Amino acid sequence: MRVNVLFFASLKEDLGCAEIELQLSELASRADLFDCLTNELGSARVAPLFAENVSIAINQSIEKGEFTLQSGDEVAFLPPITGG
Amino acid sequence: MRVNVLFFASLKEDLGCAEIELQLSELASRADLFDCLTNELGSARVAPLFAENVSIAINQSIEKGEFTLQSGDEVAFLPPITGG
Amino acid sequence: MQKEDFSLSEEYEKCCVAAGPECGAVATFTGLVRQFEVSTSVSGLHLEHYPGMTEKSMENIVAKARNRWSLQHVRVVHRIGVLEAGSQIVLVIVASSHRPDAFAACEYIMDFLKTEAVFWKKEIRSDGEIWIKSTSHDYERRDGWAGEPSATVKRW
Amino acid sequence: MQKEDFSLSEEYEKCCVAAGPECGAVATFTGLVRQFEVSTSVSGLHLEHYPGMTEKSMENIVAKARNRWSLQHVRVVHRIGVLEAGSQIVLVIVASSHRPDAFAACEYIMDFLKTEAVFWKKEIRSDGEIWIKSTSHDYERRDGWAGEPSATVKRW
Repeated sequence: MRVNVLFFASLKEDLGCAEIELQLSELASRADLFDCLTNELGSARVAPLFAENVSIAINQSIEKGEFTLQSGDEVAFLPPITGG
Repeated sequence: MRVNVLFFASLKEDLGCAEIELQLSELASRADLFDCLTNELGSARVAPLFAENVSIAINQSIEKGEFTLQSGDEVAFLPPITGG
Repeated sequence: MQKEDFSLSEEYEKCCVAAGPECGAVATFTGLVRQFEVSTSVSGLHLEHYPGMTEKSMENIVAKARNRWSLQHVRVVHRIGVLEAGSQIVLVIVASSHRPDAFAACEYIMDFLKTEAVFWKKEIRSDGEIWIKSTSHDYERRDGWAGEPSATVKRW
Repeated sequence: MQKEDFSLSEEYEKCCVAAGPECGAVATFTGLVRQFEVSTSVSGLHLEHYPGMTEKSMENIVAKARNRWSLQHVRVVHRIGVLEAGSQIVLVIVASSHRPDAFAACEYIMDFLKTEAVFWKKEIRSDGEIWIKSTSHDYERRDGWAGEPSATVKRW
């Protein structure tokens, strides 16, 4: 299945891209997502995504624990928000 | 000496006047002021001035205790202020 | 102090110019004549002041706020006379580098205006005219500012 | 959410109309891009958002404020993109029957916008561009709103 992954703010700059489309197996887990990103972008480039203060949003809701992805999900990596 | 006395808000309405000029002796006290007002306006009319929550300002400064008046002083009777 | 209405927009423009490039926060408060008090309809408000003493009382409140916070600009406009329901009564604008100072000073000035500024208000109601009294809540709010600022932010 | 500038004056007029005859208090807050941060000159701010999620985060903050206080009108306008020093960033307008609710809700909304609204800010400085971080002070202010309102008014 195809899943769209978005990067914001400093992560967008660190990774040098705002968006990537991944090919994942059905019900891919958090670990599957990170593996696939590492394969696509290389381990040096994805390092900032592993930082403790980076949040993951699935379909615009923060997911702190485990999750499984479904086709068409929108995944986003968010650095700490700094507010309005 | 002549002293100008002002009445504000509800006191102005109760007494039916905004301002009265009194003829007082030099260094007239708080008691002299009330005596003179009673003579001029009658005891019924001045009764509201004796209320505990009425303040007296001499030259635009509240005077809570005793005072002596001097020629040209501006005396004002103020009901409790209700603010802006 | 003025009989005429004021313009928030004009005062805000002036404030931004006066406050300069270090200004990051502008808090404003506008008080209006409410048309209803509890179940009584109010057609207007009569605001009386003591020329000279009222100005002094307001300058004193602003000076205390300027002394307590770091402010770039403060402006208080107060109307007097007869004001219809819906009219603007009072405007406070405060500019500061930082949000907490702007909010605190604006609220402080309003709390002291309500208790220490020399004004008397009469409501013009459907059932007659009545001089209104300060509420104990107004005094509690003012007294909440007593003492030194503490390190902890406390709300209510 | 908009790239364009906003007008305090227009939003205030709309607020007074929308709030109706029981409105007695309008509090506003405008945040501006400061030209200096400590000793560094700032020429502008870049504000990034997450379309959809940012709007939801702001609606959630306003809903919490409306739930907590009795408010007649609330409006939040937030700009995005590159904003020069001196530009307006954010506007919050709150109308209520009474002053304490208007002030508290306006400050509450700003405190939560600063910590929970989905925005990222980059300062464009003379010495380069830098993504800014929330300060612990912002979180303390937000956490000051936790719990039930107490009977006593506490200030700082």
